[in-house]
Amino acid sequence: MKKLLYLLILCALVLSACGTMSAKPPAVLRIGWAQGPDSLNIGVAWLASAYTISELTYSSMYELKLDGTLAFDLGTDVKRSDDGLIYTFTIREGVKFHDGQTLTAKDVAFTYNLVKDHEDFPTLHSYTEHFVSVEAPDDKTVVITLDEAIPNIESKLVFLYILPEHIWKDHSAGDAAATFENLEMIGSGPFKMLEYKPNEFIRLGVNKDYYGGTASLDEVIFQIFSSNDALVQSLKTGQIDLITGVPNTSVELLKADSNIKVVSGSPLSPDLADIIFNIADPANCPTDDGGLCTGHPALRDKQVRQALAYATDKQKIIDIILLGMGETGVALVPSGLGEWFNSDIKDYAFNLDTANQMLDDAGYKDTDGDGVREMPDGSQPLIFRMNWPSSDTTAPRMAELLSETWGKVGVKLQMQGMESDALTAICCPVYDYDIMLWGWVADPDPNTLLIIPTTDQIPTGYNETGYSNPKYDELYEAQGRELDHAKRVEMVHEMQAIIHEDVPYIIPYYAFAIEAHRTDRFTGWLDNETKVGLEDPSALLALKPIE
Amino acid sequence: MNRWHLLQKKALWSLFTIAFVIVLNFFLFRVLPGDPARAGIKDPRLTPETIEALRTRFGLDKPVINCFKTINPLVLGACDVNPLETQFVIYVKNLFLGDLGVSYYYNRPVEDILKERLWNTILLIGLGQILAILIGMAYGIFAAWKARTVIDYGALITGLIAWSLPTFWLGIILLFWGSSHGFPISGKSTPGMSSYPLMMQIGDLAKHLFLPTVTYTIVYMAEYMLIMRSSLLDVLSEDYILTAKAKGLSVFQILKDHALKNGMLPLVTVIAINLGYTVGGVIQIESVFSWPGLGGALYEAVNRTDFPMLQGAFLLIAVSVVVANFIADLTYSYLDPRVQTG
Amino acid sequence: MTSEFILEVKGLKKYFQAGSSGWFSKNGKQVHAVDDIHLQLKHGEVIALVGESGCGKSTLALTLLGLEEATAGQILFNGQDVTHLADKEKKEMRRKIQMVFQDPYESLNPTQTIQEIVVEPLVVHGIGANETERLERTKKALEDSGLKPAETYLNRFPHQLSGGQRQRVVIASALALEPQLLVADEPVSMLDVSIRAEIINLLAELQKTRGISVIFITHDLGTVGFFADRVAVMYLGRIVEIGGMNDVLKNTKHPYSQALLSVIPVPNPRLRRKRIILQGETPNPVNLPSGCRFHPRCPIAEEKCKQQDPHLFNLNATHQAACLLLENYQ
Amino acid sequence: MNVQLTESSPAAPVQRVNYWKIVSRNRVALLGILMIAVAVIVALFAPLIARYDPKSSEGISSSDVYNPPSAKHWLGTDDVGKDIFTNFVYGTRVSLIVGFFASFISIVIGGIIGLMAGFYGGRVENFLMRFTDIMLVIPDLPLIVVIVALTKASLMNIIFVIGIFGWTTTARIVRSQTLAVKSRKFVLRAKAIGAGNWHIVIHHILPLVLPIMVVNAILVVSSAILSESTLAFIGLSDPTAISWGQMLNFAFSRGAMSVGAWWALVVPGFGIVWIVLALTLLGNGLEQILNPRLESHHLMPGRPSFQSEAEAAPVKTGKSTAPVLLDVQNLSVNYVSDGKVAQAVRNVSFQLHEGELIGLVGESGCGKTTLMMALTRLLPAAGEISNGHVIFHGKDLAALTDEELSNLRWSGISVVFQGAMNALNPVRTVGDQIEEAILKHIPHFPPKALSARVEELLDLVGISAEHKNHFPHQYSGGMRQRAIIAMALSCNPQVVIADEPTTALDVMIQAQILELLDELRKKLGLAVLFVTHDLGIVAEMCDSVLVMYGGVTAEYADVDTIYNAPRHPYTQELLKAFPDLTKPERRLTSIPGSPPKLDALPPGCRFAPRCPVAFERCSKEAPALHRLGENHLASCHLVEA
Repeated sequence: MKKLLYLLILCALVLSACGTMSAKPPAVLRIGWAQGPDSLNIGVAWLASAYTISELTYSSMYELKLDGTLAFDLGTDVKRSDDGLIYTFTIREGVKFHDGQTLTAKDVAFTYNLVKDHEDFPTLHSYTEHFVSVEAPDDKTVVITLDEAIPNIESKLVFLYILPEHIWKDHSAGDAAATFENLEMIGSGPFKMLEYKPNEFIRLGVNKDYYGGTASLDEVIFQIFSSNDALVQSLKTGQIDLITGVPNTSVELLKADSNIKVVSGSPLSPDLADIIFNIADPANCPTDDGGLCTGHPALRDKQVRQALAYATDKQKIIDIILLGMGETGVALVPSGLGEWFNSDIKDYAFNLDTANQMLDDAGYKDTDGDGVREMPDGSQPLIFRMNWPSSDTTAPRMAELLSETWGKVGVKLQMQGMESDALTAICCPVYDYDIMLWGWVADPDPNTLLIIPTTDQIPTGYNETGYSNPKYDELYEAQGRELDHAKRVEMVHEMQAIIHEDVPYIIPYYAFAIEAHRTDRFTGWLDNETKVGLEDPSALLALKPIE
Repeated sequence: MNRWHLLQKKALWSLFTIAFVIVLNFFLFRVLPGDPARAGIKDPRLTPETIEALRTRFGLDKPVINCFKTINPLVLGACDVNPLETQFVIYVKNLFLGDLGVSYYYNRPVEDILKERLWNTILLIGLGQILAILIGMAYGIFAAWKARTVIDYGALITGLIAWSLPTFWLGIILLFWGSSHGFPISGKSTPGMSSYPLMMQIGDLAKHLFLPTVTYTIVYMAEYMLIMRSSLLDVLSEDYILTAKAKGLSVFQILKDHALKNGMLPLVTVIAINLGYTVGGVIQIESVFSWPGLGGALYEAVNRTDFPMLQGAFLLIAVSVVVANFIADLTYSYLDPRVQTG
Repeated sequence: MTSEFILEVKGLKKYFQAGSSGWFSKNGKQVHAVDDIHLQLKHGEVIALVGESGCGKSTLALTLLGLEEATAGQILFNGQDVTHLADKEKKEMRRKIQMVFQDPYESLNPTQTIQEIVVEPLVVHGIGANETERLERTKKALEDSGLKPAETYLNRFPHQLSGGQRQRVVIASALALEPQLLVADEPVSMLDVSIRAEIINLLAELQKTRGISVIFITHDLGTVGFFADRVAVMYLGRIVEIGGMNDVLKNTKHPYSQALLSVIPVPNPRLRRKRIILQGETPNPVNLPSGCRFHPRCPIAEEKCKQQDPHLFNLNATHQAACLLLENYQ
Repeated sequence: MNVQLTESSPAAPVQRVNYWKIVSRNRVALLGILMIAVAVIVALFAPLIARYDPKSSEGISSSDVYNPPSAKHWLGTDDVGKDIFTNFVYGTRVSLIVGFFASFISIVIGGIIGLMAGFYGGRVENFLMRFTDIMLVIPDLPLIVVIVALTKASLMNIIFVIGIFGWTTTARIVRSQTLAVKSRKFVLRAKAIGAGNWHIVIHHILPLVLPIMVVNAILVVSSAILSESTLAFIGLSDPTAISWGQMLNFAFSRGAMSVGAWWALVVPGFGIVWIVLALTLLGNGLEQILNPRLESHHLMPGRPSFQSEAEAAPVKTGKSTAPVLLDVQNLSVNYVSDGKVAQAVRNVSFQLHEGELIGLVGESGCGKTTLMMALTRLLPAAGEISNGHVIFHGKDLAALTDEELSNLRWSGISVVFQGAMNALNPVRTVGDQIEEAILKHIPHFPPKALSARVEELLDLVGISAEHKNHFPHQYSGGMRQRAIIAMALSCNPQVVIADEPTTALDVMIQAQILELLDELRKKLGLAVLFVTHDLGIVAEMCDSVLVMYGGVTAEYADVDTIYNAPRHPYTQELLKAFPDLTKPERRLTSIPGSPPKLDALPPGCRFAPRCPVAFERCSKEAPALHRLGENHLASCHLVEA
């Protein structure tokens, strides 16, 4: 009986499929991904892909434009109190969720409060750090009260996607919010969730009621490929129209295809690769937080770090590891962050002679003639441990290159990839390492990167180098309060200069994001932009199918 | 000892092995370097409160077992803790309720994820094993029958070479070939296929299944062929084959009625013993072909330090192997009357 | 020499656990391999033990050498109780009791040379002051065993020798220790008929020249007839008849012995003997029949045989048999 | 077991030469050794062979990435523009180091566990083997992956973890070998001479376990190498040591596939296959040497029969007036191996009459069994009938096609084989195996009557019907032999060939079987050819006796003549060596020496070297078969009239 029923349903399905197929084919954009979202619940999601999907399906107060600036999305107006502690936002009216319910200021306040109350929302929660209260006095007004004046509330709100209260209120208490799978993903963005198969695909349909204009597309399908090779191949064969994370090694191959265009540029949310030095001082070791501070003493010497910076052939690293798809890195804030990036800093030019000279001058000499320098007091050779997360396939290659050039200045490396948790365990605030190759993901606002080397973050383990500079700390505090944009930019630039001078990190490169799309099915690609990314939905809204 | 006794004994033994695996599985992740708590948290930029909240959420705030707060690093704790409040007891209890914890990565219950993946793996292993056994056996029998001929030497050489192929490499090579011959090179289905008619979905699945299955089949077929060949060579020199020949039976009759079953006995043992090893091959195949199965889950979990997932996948794999082993033992006792009634 | 007998066995029993005992199962069944054996052996005497497989004759031999631990009873060697000895004393005792095994193909380690095999007992017991002395002894033992000249054999391996030569090596290695008692467990049954005689003759000769006592286990009485003094017939762990060679062969009394001897083929086509063929097979030594353990197969069993377990009755000074029907023989 | 590996013994040089000889004769092992040698040389001299420094990226730019093979880079370049040939050469080192050390750990652990379990037995064994079973069931690769992932992937760690989980098979193999060695009599003998446990393990067990451990070690090395490369491929490898798996990992995860850089994928894999195949070949070769398999099996096609000599006048034997059933004339059988021909049977003739029982006697190796097998062409594949005829009902069995012969087998001539356990298929019931024979020759035997017929046959040999559905292992030795007789009679044959049917049976059971055979023969009027070495049985059962020596007829006569007036010295000597229970005081003599090897037959009379009365002519000229009476033939110069 059951079988029969099943058969009937099957037939119906087949018929309906045929039925729709005979009509005008829908305009479907297929995007290939090597990694799907880890969760549709943005509160607990980690991966960029989850944010991308959220960007397309939700609205938030601000949106990130392709030029790296922030503009109103849901918001229409904002008033800041003179002390900078109270923000009053006005939002669009008549915005509807995908299920037809109206989005009001209540939903906004609910969302902000939800995130504020949930410490188990690991990433989002930090955006509500200074929030005291969020209220919605009426349907279009949201009042946020802060405990401290901050200059960058836009960047705090840009990733706080507005969740529908009528759905989430049942899942807001305790663990429920973190465990809610949110498969319907009801939002108010330009696309709505149609179908989700974890690790297979996500099908989004266009939201005809979207306030920011309607796309010419009918559907966007994100297909999750489990290998980069499959991704590249599928683009070549036309199974997909766009890939956003093109492997560097495939760029030449794809460029050779006349129907494919490769676009590269600084990404909106750049991945920042760091060479991290352990300079935590054993005298001020955060022992209460498990600190061991076993770093090599030579690395606490600025001269040594600068010499190593001189001995780092950044261009070669970019050439070989990124196949040229990147630019040399300077300081903590990447060029992708636009005006926040200090382009005036003159980098340490690769020069082994300078590096050798500096080390000689500082007293690090190779006294026993084994090719490795010793400490000035002769106590120990300059042999550094170097670790990186083993899931990273470029790090070991970079380590090889560093080992080679640094070897020429009498520095030896003991290299070892480690599982990221093991790496975390030796990292900070334990400081049981010498050098690590790791990285950060940048926010549009420089604040999240700038906070890293502050003294306050030593015990929390956020400050991985153990760097401590009162002047830097002071500037950090000041920029965090500075409401004058131009002045803040200046301070941020100065902080970068300090970091570049003190070299707690060497930033080898800023990698380009590489996107490739087929030109034979859709037009309207924003391919003259130097920036790429799906974070701005308008990039998709501009696409038109070729008949 | 009769068969029922044997079955009881084997079943009991399998249960004991599973219990051992459960204990091993729990403590392995707490004894080895690497902190499950830190792994679940991933990112050092979190505030201490957030870390605490996450620890609580994943149940890592409780003592591991009585007297031990953590095992690595060794931190002794109170011994008068309610045993029901220790991680181990909770873990075991949850296991019995079918709860393998929440994946750090997917934020979904591990059992839900593994359930989907278990079937994919069973599909791949099942099909691969069946093909490998059938082809390997047929080939092995043929080679043994034609012993000391070109056919036999050919079989032996190709068998040894195939046996020496690293599974993942064979997979890569086939993938390389397949990618230029229109075969899909990753996953289980073309994304979006589920909106197409069933027949197309099956065709699509078959296309995706082709290369991984071929890889699996080649690797294990070679082994089964070699075993079948050598075991049949032994059988064929037994006196009862001479008896059968003296009775006037034809070669085909002798192979079918006297050699096959006897020759299969060592094969069944090897299949049983090799199941644990087979799983290793599945990890390789699934990671090369990105097949969404248990082996792939294990591989991904390693890369993502998703401890609950790793633990769950390992447990499921180990238990499946124990169960499969049990089945193989039963098969053996069914095939060999000396075990049933001896 | 403190005793008239070199070996005295009193009520010796050796039971084995039946089946395998694992962690999960245990059964209390026992195999009664040797069950209440009484035997006396004089200095320089040769006794033949005969019986079918499973009658316990090999187990008896192993128990006598202390290679199996006796379950009950007593073994006196030169009047001294050797039933349960500590390892060191056991080692000392083994110097005096040696064994020749059935299968010369199996009882020589294929990786050792003949020299190593024969010298091994000397090394183990620390006999001989140095290498040279031990080598001399080795050569002598080999030549005494008929492997002449010894030098040609020293560096060879067992597989390079014929079956008869191998058995000679086994004998040489046993004799190197100059034992007082030799237990030979079917030493020729694996050899071709044509060379059996030479091994038997060798043993007989050595026995005579060295005056050692021999327990000769066999299922073929014809081969030892000329040199065994006495014969003991065993059935299901018991001696059922024992006596001088001629007593037992010519005046067989126990119905089992009679049957056993009647079915041993004789190479004489003109001799038409009455063969007593027992039906069925020797019962399982786990579940012994009640009463006389031979009664279920006995052609002349009476009712009382089912109840009463007979002991050995004296038929004459040297001849005894365990059959209830012989109770009042004299 | 013919291989000696002990090196401490004084005669070691002899052994080593032997060992090498044996190995070098095995082509598979030799190929493996050569392939390993190449790998070892490459590993040792890597810096000389490699064309670049693997650690240097001097002069590499982005245009060097994934370059195809060229004169500059013989095997192309990898994802960071390095020379693949160089990396490949250095990768050999890692594989060999990991393979060797990891397997060393495995072998030591497995060896100790296996030896202890095998030697001590009991609780120790139970515990150790249960533990081994658990470790065997737990999938090791996932476990290794998990542990290496959680610790760090240094070469030491990888070696250690692979080593620690690779011992299970070794433990099992060593245990079973130890058990096998322990149960051998020489261990008991060592105990009997008073040797202690330690002495026994070192001198008796280890030398025999070692060869198998070496073979196992070779296979463990290969699986360790595979494990290492798999780990490296998954991304768990030591970054400071280039390994093949790591090369594959970089190539695979860094786009070689999409770029089409096959060289980056094929080359490292080739290295793994090379070394694993080499080890596998060597392991397999050594295993073949340790456990030599028979060169042939029973289903290999036999060699065709032919006539090598001119037709001779037929030899008549037997005084029976009954019709001749089986007429064997000048039958010769050769064994051919490696082109060498050995004469196993030469020009044997006899006639088997209806109801007659002929005994075929002689020492082992005199061609009795070969003759018997040749009659129904059941010879092993190396055997061939090189002359003569076997006439049965007017058909020459030596010349029939396989199919015609199949039809005659069992229904015309059936065989009672020696060693009843092995002659019955252990996984099929006895009844089933009897039915099978009936159905083969009478395909339309009424199914209903079939079961009754089988029961009738079993009843005939004294087995009750309830045993019909039992398996051979449930039978006792005597019952099995009875069952085989029942099976032999199932198709009502006229001739039964019995090949030592009672060897290895106890005398009482032997008597039962012989009596049964005799009864059946009389009841069914069978003609029987009885092969045995027991002169007692022959005397009691046979009508005529054919004494064979070295493949030829030594003497043929009726049984009384053979025992009371033998003419051939061999027959005479044989009788003197055979014990007679009725004459216990008689001292036996033996025939010195042993029968000739078939491939080294003496010139002249084959018995001459052992013959007590041989004279000069005997070693030069082979005697002809002389007729001494109506029914008496002997081949000896002394009987020449």
